[in-house]
Amino acid sequence: MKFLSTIWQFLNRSFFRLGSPREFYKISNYVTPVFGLLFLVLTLIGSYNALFVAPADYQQGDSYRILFVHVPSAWLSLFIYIVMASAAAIGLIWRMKMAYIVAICSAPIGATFTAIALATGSLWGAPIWGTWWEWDARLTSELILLFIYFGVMALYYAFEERTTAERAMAVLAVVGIVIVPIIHYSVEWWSSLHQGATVFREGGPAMPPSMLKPLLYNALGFTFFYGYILFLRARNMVLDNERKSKWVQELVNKEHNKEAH
Amino acid sequence: MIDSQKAKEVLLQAQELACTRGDRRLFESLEFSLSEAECLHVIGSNGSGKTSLLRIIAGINHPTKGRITWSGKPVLNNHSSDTEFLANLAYLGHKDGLKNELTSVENLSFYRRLENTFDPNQIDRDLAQMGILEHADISVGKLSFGQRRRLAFARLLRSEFKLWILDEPFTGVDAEGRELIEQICLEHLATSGAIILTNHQSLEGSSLAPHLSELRL
Amino acid sequence: MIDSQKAKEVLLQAQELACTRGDRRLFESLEFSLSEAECLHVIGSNGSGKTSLLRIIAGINHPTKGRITWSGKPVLNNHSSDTEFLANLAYLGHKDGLKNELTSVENLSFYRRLENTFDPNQIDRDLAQMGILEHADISVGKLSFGQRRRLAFARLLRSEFKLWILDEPFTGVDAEGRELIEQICLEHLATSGAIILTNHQSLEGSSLAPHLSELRL
Amino acid sequence: MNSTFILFCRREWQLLFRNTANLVQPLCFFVIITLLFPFSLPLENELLSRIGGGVIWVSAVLAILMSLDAMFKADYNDGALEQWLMHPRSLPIAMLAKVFIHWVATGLLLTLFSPVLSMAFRIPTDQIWVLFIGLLLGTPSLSLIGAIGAALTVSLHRGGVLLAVIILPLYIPILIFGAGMITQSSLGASIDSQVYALIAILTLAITLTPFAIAGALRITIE
Amino acid sequence: MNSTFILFCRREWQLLFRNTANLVQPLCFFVIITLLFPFSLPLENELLSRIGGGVIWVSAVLAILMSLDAMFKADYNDGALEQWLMHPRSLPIAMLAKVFIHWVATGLLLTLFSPVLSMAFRIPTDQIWVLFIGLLLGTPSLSLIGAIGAALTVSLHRGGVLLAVIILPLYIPILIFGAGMITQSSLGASIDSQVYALIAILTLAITLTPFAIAGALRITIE
Ligand code: HEM
Ligand SMILES: Nc1ncnc2c1ncn2[C@@H]1O[C@H](COP(=O)(O)OP(=O)(O)OP(=O)(O)O)[C@@H](O)[C@H]1O
Ligand SMILES: Nc1ncnc2c1ncn2[C@@H]1O[C@H](COP(=O)(O)OP(=O)(O)OP(=O)(O)O)[C@@H](O)[C@H]1O
Ligand SMILES: [Mg+2]
Ligand SMILES: [Mg+2]
Repeated sequence: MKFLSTIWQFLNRSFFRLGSPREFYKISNYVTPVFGLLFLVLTLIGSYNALFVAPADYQQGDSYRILFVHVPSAWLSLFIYIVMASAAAIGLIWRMKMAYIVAICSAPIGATFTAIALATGSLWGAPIWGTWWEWDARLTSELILLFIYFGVMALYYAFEERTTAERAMAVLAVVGIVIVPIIHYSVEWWSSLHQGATVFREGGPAMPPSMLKPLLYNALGFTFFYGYILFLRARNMVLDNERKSKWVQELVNKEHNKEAH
Repeated sequence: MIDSQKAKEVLLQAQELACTRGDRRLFESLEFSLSEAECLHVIGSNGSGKTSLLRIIAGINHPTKGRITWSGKPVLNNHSSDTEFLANLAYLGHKDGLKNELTSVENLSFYRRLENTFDPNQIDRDLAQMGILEHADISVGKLSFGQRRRLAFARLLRSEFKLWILDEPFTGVDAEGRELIEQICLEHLATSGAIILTNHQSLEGSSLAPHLSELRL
Repeated sequence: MIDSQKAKEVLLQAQELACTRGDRRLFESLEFSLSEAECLHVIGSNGSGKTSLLRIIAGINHPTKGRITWSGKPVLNNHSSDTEFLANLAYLGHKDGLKNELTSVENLSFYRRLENTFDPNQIDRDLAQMGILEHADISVGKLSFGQRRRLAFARLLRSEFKLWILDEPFTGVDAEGRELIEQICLEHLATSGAIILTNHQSLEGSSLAPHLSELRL
Repeated sequence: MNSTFILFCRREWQLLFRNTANLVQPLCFFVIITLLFPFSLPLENELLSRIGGGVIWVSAVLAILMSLDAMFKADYNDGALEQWLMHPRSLPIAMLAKVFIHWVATGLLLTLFSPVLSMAFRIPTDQIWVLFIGLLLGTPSLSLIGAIGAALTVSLHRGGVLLAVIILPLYIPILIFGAGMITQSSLGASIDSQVYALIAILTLAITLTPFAIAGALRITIE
Repeated sequence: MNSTFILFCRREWQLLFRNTANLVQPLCFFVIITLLFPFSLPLENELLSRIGGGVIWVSAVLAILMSLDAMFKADYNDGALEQWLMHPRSLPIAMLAKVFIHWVATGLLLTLFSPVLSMAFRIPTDQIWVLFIGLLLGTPSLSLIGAIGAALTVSLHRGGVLLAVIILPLYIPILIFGAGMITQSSLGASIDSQVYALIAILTLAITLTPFAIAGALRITIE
């Protein structure tokens, strides 16, 4: 019991430590390059395997290889939304500055991945379904996700006062979470052109390991890419938001001195 | 004056209050307390943060730092669920919360019902007291600036609020109306209420003077 | 005082002016004239029709009856095409015509351009004179009530309007700002301008006193 | 708590009738949008009756959407919202009352009117019922969800279009179920699943959105 | 006179960009309305491509309509309109400038975007051009005529819907010609008469509506 509570306290502390912009900035100094590196390595391995190692599909030939971009981006578009909405909720509940920053920095990245999923899906659909766009449940709900991302960003930038902007954005982000299950289950709830769950399904992935492996590498690589960009953007935002505070001033002075020498 | 107030109960206390709007620090480590039967006159030049302070006390804006206590108990950060404090609080700012489409009587009735103090005869008497009974049945959008301010003030009559927060209550009212409002404030103070107000002219010469304490921003 | 003004040119004359709002007759067969270097103080209790009168003179509202002449020539009924009169007229009411989204400088520049008197340095100087240069670059929506009133007033500086119509110009400005505005009005009067204003306090003691004439509604 | 609801309902109702135009406008708007389509499409009865249900749903959504902007604007501008925020009475309940009257004046009214329009589009009688039930179940959710957007954008100068941008994506699921009912029933299939979905959305909306609306107002009003 | 135009254009442009959301919102709105239809109609490609042109036109009309309400509202509320009324500069010219920038931010932008949407509706390429030209000629008239309605309703509290009710009927002729072009061209017929009609409406609108707008403002502002 004591052990558990120690763990809980540790988690609690680190959670709130990350919640302080200054601590976040310190930690991000180390984490950002690591994420960048992991992204490069994983994506390179994944892409090499995807392009040269994985066999051609017996039905689709080589065109299926777009899967290695499409599926990770589609997953990420959902994953990032979940992260964004959770961060927004944390911000609203615990009034944590960092959570809002994470949420608002995630939005454009999520929108980009959503756009990529839509674009690659369309490209793929053209040869497979004979059409690049169909008003089908999966596709349209993914499009709605894109609009929700846009709405979240538009709302944020519509306010002049930052604190109001981030809290208003957070409410919308939390409310918009309903779209995520709709996208995920759309293929089951409605008859759809799009194929059903292939990887995360009961009874294991219905995919040969030679295809699955590069897919997972890429998915992980893309996730680190998200983390990398997120940290980069969040660092900038932290500096901008806290530009009046002492520690940022000190940081600026230090940089200044470095340049002077 | 100070002696007589020491005996009274302290209603509101602010500790270390700080407020930053945009890049400007308006005030910092502001401390004051307000007792029963006290009228706190917040003084400051334009843009010194009087309205911001009043709105922070009313819970509409949030302070950058600091704490407010009401009868010794700290007021919750966002006020929203602090019903005891809220029930004791009336705020009258530049915007008055009156509906242009409704008549004076309807507007006042709504607020009285909200506060569970509704009584139709009383409403007529209150409007008469503020000198706007004549206009009771035209829609508020057609009232003159000063008539509208009088109506907004009428809300405070016979209500159970202990603390009145008044942002420039005398704007737009004529000399007679001003006296009237001062009189009403006096009565409120006499029933051990408290007032925080701003005004650009000094109140030293007014009938409120014996109860006055000043806070300079 | 009367003697010295007889010599001056009569700028504005109102004849038989009447105004009815709703069922109420506000004023009837109102007559007055305004000469150069004269400041007409319209006095009346709340709801007596001061704002209505000012808006009628400015051509925003229409009188029920009566005529207005400007330098001897009758002003057209709806003012709209009477460019000579309009070009000489500035009206400052409770609403100030400032855009919340734009900064002080941008707002002022727009009006200066409209009046063909745009000069960026001048704008800075005018804002400094009104004591709001510090806030020149935040959007007007964030200004305090008094700062906003000051900005609205800044429009009148160095403009070619001969007649200023000011509805309660001192609302919301602090003591220092009030003095400033009186000073500016004095300068305007000194350059043979004219002012019509309303104010709930008497202006007898103010620096405008020598130019004052009163109109009771 | 109960009386807060009634008090606010009363007030909104009063305001609604003070300007009777308010009452008929959303309805007129609904009718006009619906009737725009016959002007802009090739005139074929068969085409009209096929798209009629969808058009009526889209028009209902748009009519409600356009009335949302005004929902809190006036109360914001004259400071009434501030006063409510400061009041010890339950803000979510008060807002629920406001939304309820809004729905009566928009959603309910146009639902009651929809059968007439359906006839103009030559929609078969059994589908008119489907449309009616769909609108009855769907429009309250539209008002409730829309109110969140209205609350979030109340302090913005040109909130109207932003409101649409943030709210329409959330309306789409309701639209899909509501209009889907008509397509389904025209194929002779069961509409139970859509009805259940609409009821589920409505239940969720009634229980959760008042808090979201109140929270949004507390955030945007400063 | 010329400089009045430029002065007001400049100001509106500034206001537009002060809040970049203003710029993208009508467009987003247009896109979203257009996309509502596929959700609410039976999914058949042939049906979509037949109604696509009409739907895009209706969406454009609605997008412009929804942005009209805000056109004069802010200027009215803060007293800027009063000041203009009182100014010797030509009010019609000033209003023309205001409408012009409004059109750039709404009509022009969504015209430029219409080809993309047309593709989503599978409208054939030659008809995409017809749609584009129709929108380019029609949307300025929509902004101009709409501004009259906006001016007439500016002093009303819930003007938004009333505005729609009085303006939409005036929009119908433009809609008929604009959407008619597409129907005509899909039948292989000439679209000249519609183009001439739209040009004629536009010419009339540019020359006459500024005076109507200015007159309406003088009437409604008291
Ligand atoms: C514009 C068109 C498309 C869009 C918007 C789209 C969207 C999505 C989304 C959102 C997911 C993630 C679903 C989830 O995790 O719940 C996904 C997964 C997937 N998509 Fe697509 N898709 C499109 C076209 C295609 C096409 C043409 C194919 C191939 C025939 C395809 C194959 C897949 C596969 C295999 C998965 C992984 C399924 C899984 O295991 O969950 N997609 N797509
Ligand atoms: N549109 C209207 N319809 C009916 N009555 C109106 C209308 N507008 C104003 N009134 C009435 O006209 C009277 C004069 O209003 P006005 O605003 O001119 O007064 P005022 O002298 O400026 O007062 P204050 O000192 O309060 O500013 C008021 O009694 C008001 O109720
Ligand atoms: N949202 C905001 N963003 C930035 N600055 C703001 C904001 N709101 C207010 N301010 C600034 O805060 C300062 C104080 O404003 P406040 O309204 O509290 O002043 P005040 O003392 O009431 O002045 P007045 O006597 O003019 O009413 C002003 O300088 C104003 O410009
Ligand atoms: Mg103030
Ligand atoms: Mg007045």
